[in-house]
Amino acid sequence: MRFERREHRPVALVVATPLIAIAAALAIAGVLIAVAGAPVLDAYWGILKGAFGSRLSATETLTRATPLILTGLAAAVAFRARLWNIGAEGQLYLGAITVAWASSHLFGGLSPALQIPLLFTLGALAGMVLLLVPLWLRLRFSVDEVVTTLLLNFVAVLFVSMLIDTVLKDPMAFGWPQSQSVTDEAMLPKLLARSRLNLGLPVAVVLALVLHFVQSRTVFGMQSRAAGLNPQGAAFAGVPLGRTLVAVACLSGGLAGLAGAVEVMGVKGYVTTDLSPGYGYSGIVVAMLANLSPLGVVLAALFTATMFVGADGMSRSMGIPSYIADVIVALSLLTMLVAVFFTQYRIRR
Amino acid sequence: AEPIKVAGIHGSPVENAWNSVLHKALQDAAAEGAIEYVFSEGVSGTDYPRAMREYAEQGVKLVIGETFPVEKQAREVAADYPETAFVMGSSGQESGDNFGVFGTWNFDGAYLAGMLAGKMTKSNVVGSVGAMPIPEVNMLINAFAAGVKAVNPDAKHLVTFIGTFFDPPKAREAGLAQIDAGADILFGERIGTADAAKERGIKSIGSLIDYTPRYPDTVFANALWNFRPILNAALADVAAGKPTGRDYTAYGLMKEGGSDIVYVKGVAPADAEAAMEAKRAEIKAGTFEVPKIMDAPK
Amino acid sequence: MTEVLDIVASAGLWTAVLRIATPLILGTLGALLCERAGVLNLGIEGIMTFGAMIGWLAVYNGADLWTGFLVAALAGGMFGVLHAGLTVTLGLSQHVSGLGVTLFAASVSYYVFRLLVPVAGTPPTIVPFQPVSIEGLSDLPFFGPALFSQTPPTYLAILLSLALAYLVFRTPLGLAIRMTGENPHAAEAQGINPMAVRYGAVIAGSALMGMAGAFLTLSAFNSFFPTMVQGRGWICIALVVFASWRPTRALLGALLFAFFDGFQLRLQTVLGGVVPYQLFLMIPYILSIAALALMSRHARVPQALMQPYRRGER
Amino acid sequence: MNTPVLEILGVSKRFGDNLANDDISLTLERGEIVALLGENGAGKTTLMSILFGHYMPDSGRVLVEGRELPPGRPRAAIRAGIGMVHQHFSLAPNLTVLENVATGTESLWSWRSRRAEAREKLLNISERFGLRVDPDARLGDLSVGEQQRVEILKALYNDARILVLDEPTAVLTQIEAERLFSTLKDMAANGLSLIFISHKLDEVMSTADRIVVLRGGRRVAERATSETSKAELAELMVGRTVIRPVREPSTPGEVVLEAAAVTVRTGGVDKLKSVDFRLHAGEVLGIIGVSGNGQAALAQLLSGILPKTSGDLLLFGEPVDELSVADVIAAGIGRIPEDRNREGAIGEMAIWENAVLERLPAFSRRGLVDRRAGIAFAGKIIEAFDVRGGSPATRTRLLSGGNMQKLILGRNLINRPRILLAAQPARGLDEGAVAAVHERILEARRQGTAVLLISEDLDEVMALADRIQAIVGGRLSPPVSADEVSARRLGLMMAGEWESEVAHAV
Ligand SMILES: Nc1ncnc2c1ncn2[C@@H]1O[C@H](COP(=O)(O)OP(=O)(O)OP(=O)(O)O)[C@@H](O)[C@H]1O
Ligand SMILES: Nc1ncnc2c1ncn2[C@@H]1O[C@H](COP(=O)(O)OP(=O)(O)OP(=O)(O)O)[C@@H](O)[C@H]1O
Ligand SMILES: [Mg+2]
Ligand SMILES: [Mg+2]
Repeated sequence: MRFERREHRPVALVVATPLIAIAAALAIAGVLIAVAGAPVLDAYWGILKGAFGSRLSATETLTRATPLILTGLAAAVAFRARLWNIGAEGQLYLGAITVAWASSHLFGGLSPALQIPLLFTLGALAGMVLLLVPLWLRLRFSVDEVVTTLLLNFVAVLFVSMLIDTVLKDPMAFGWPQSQSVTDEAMLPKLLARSRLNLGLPVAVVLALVLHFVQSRTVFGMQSRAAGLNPQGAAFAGVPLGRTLVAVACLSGGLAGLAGAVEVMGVKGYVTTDLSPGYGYSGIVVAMLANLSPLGVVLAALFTATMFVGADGMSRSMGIPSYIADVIVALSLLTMLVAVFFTQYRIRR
Repeated sequence: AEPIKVAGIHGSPVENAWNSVLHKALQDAAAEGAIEYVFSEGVSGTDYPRAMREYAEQGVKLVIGETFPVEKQAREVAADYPETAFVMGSSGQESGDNFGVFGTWNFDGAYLAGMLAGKMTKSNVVGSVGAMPIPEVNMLINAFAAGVKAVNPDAKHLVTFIGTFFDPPKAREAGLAQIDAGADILFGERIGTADAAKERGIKSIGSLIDYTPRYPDTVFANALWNFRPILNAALADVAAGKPTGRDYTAYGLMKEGGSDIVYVKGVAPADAEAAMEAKRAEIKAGTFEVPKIMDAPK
Repeated sequence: MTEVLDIVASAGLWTAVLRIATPLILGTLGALLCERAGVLNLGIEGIMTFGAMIGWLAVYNGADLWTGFLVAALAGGMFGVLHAGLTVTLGLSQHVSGLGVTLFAASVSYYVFRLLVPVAGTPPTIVPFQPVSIEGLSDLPFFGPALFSQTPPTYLAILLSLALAYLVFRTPLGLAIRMTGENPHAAEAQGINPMAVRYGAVIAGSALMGMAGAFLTLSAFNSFFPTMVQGRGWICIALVVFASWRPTRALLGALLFAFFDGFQLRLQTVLGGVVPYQLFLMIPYILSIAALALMSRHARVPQALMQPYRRGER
Repeated sequence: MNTPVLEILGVSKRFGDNLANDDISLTLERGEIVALLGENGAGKTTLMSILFGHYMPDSGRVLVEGRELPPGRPRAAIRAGIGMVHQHFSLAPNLTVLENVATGTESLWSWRSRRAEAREKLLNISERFGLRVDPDARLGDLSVGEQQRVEILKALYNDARILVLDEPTAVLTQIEAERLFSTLKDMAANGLSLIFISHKLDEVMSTADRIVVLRGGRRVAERATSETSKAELAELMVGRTVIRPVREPSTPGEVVLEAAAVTVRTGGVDKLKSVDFRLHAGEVLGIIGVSGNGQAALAQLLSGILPKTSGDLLLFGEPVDELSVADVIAAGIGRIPEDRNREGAIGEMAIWENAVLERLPAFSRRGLVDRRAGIAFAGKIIEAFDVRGGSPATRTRLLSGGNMQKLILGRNLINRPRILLAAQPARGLDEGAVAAVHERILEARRQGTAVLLISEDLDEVMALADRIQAIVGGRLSPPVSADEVSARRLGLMMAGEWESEVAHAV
């Protein structure tokens, strides 16, 4: 048996395989749900209700998708240029801690209209800086960035943990390791009252559109793709490799940093070391599911958020262990990856 | 009366000692028919506010939980659901009519256990292992140290924080490190500490729950915390339709029956036990107050 | 300063170092074996969690400790089959699939644990491995207790690192594994089936990861707690790099890191947290990155690491 | 009659819609050397891969000494005594020579490697066949020629009785290639049977006993070497008569590019040492030399990839200091890189993208790529340069080497460059493709383009160049006129022997 790359992808296949994948994931999860003694069909219905059944669940699904779109974009831009940024998690934390600090220490009295864009920029900058380190190591010492970006995640989280334990610790938090809160002016406006849905979502979606345009239409988009696919060939064609990779790294790290900023300014208000339930890592999977297409990232992030929020809500309404939510997300990610593969390859004897 | 619908939202797995105290109290209340209990565990900070909202929308009357990592959002949720009472472990203040808070004040027991330890130590070194220097842990460890000093001013007190709430093997390592540094009685704020004591054949003190059955020959005393008084007070408020936006911490104090020391008699010298029992009576009578020191112990 | 020296000179520290290092040694060897064959296995954190859970569960249900270890290894191997299926057969991106495996293995561990072990209060316990003193040797001053009063899995881990070094560098199979990690096409041209080698390495490596997790619940502690692996798997990934893919250096790297951790815990008892503990925890990561930068001139990274091998594709 | 050592019977293999091998049969006698000829993409490598078990045939059988080989099992092929030297090396640069050779030669379940014995055996073989290597050298540190030796040693180490070499000389210098073929002949005389693939008809004629020609996946002819000629073979391969074009006399124009004492240093080494040359409009200046003598640095310097360290460079009479790729393109310099797969094209991108990538300023406005113009441009190239096998939207990887080369030529020549820099433009191409490429280069010369041709191939340089300079160790000889120079003299120049005599500069 071997796999042969498809030159053409039948539309029916592209539509059918993800559905098969979801069905497969749910079937496996169904076994686990049945083991817990819950009615499986009701549980499936519960997932749907948990994700979209009410105003609350729908807004929660969108809220959770927001950072995933941003980290998914971060991974997608980088991967397209073959810059293996596995460090979005760390970049997210640096972006978060930066805005937490800057909102009170730098931009104290500024109006939201001024402050929010400035904070976005700073958060993005922080993410960039963290990614430029491994990029420098790669350009200067040809150190592979997969491992360095992965390791820097832990350094970044420990660094943030140290800051919120010491200099940036919120004195009002009774000793809990958490950063000072961002000011009220820095909090992102809510899109809907009585929900957590905030300005971050449209920002993320607009960025996806912009990125789609940049990648498919601009000189930079074409050059960065060339640099990723064949650096030597790109250099020969006059693509400034270093500069292109730096630009890609800035975009990718910036998006990840922005994800942190949005999470703090839109949802949480301050930084703790459990700010992100692995958004940086999930972003990689999201980007992969989307086949690295920016618009696909929006859909893949929505899908991932739906699965999680739906299954989480289901576990509460059915009274089965809430860990089932992560199980279902993991299963659907794995089956979806396989499905994406089969839209690109066919089996040959 | 109709059982009151109560939801527990646990930020950690319910094995975690602190959560297990809440969980057990709620399960007991449910078994007695006083409440109907549903719960979620291992709820991350990101998901916590959603869990609160979901339970509120499900018509739960009282939500019990912990909001340490999500103080700001938790109050927003409470404001959005005025019909639901929230009584949460928190380091912040109560807010509105329906957001009540409680702290974990089992330091009285720790002080008393310290009095036993101070008399028992032969090396004159005792140690405490904690997760992180947060106020409730600090108060506990400081009270233990104060108890030791009260009966043995020369004793040395070692403190180690392991930097995480969920790493029993690491707590055990921290305990072993203290034993290596001379400690012969360990106060274990974290599970795992007593394992070190057991391995080296020394005595240990537990916190929050009764660890003696788990480590029969090792843990001789525990600074228990009982959640029932707090729960009962909150349930009474809910049943009476009174606002729950208040601080329930005091119900966890020893003189309210919310905390106590349990210990294996005969392990500590008889005079030490007697002195301790005398102090215990004073605390219960309200004539002695254990110092509340929230700063990180040194 | 004298306190610091006292700590370093204490046998207790060195005993702790070996103990803390054991899960790291096993996990690092597992990750190393996978990577030598060209497969990055980021499933390690989840596989360790599952190993910790299932090994403990087996013993809790009456199996003896070694059987528990074996069960953990087998379970790890099962996840190895999953990871290999995704990355070797299908050739999917290795880091993505690894992250997926971690998420899956960890969440399934918690779910299964909760279903099978309904708890109130602290989780139930088993009787873990006890330190075994080696007659005569453990009475030696200083080194005796440090080196020769560990639990059996620690000795096993050390033996395994030597055995793996032998396997990788001194046997035909080891050469086949290395060749597969360097250039699977070349391996195939020499009559080796690179797919089979990768499967074998990933399964065996994942089994070692399962054992690394089981050490936490069968020796370092006596019960399972969700989330108790606490990033130890990621440290192993760093240590593989630090060890430049050599088993004996992996042993040293794990000991070095364990030293910093054990030292940090002891330093706190005398200095009371003057130095933020996070700084110590950063050490293995930063050292690994530095090691990478220094090594890069010799670039001994397995050349086909993370490159899928598809038969008949060029 | 005794059974042939190797029989391939009716082998067919399909890739997607492409029938790569169509019912091919072939036999090999003991001690015989058979050459396998065919255009790029004719199916030679595929056939050999099936023989060796890399690919599963769709139908057909392979018999070694009368016994059938199980399909798709390289191990079985090795056991049966087949050794394969691959078109693209399959070696591990991080391992030692000995490790590369010994991989897979012992039972995988043996508990120790017999390293001393392996080393002894390797040394023995390398002694016997005159293929000298250091067993403990790291493979990545060896030259390409030495790596080729290791590839052959690998096959011999496994006691191969049938040796298959897929384009073994594509990366070797002429001297290395000659040495290799004389070794191969000795080996055949000792009873080894050989199949080799080559596009170089001289090699084929001088080495093979018998020649099998493939075209479009079919076996179209078989000849004994003594009964055929280069011309006939070329025709059999391509299916029509191929004649390599030759330059006709012309008068060169003004100097467009001049280098005076230019030195290029990278990595602490002087790759070019004070070189001088002048390039005139309408002429071909050939730079001949054994690869590894600074050709790459020269090509990179003029492509805008490497900066000069010292000396003067004059472009159209203007001194230039630093050239970027963009400057070079803007100045109207066309570039054909030495390695088309690594430098010339980005395989995963569409043909049109590869057509415009190096001229993006001309195909974009305000940072936006003008897709429509790019596709039209690619269409024009495909049409004008007869690029077969794809539309502008096809992934470039799917083109064969020859067609990819035509695409690269096309994008450089279609707008009449003033200078064309052509590095090894016909390397690895079949006769038909070589003729096509040469024709394009001469056509450009006719139209007044100045061509700098860097090549290792003497025939090619003699056929195309007006003047020739040799490159040796980073130095350039003074130019000689192609009409006045003998092959012998060129050979001496390539060996660095020009400084003693007073070359008459042209
Ligand atoms: N791995 C593959 N996947 C798909 N198609 C292939 C593959 N390998 C070869 N082909 C197809 O088989 C045909 C023959 O290719 P092959 O490599 O055998 O040519 P060749 O004769 O060796 O050419 P060259 O002289 O350039 O080496 C090609 O036209 C190509 O379409
Ligand atoms: N992976 C592949 N899938 C499909 N077709 C392929 C593949 N690789 C090559 N081909 C086809 O193989 C044919 C020959 O390709 P090949 O790479 O052998 O060219 P080539 O002339 O040998 O190049 P080079 O001279 O650089 O070796 C082309 O027609 C191309 O369509
Ligand atoms: Mg070819
Ligand atoms: Mg070929």
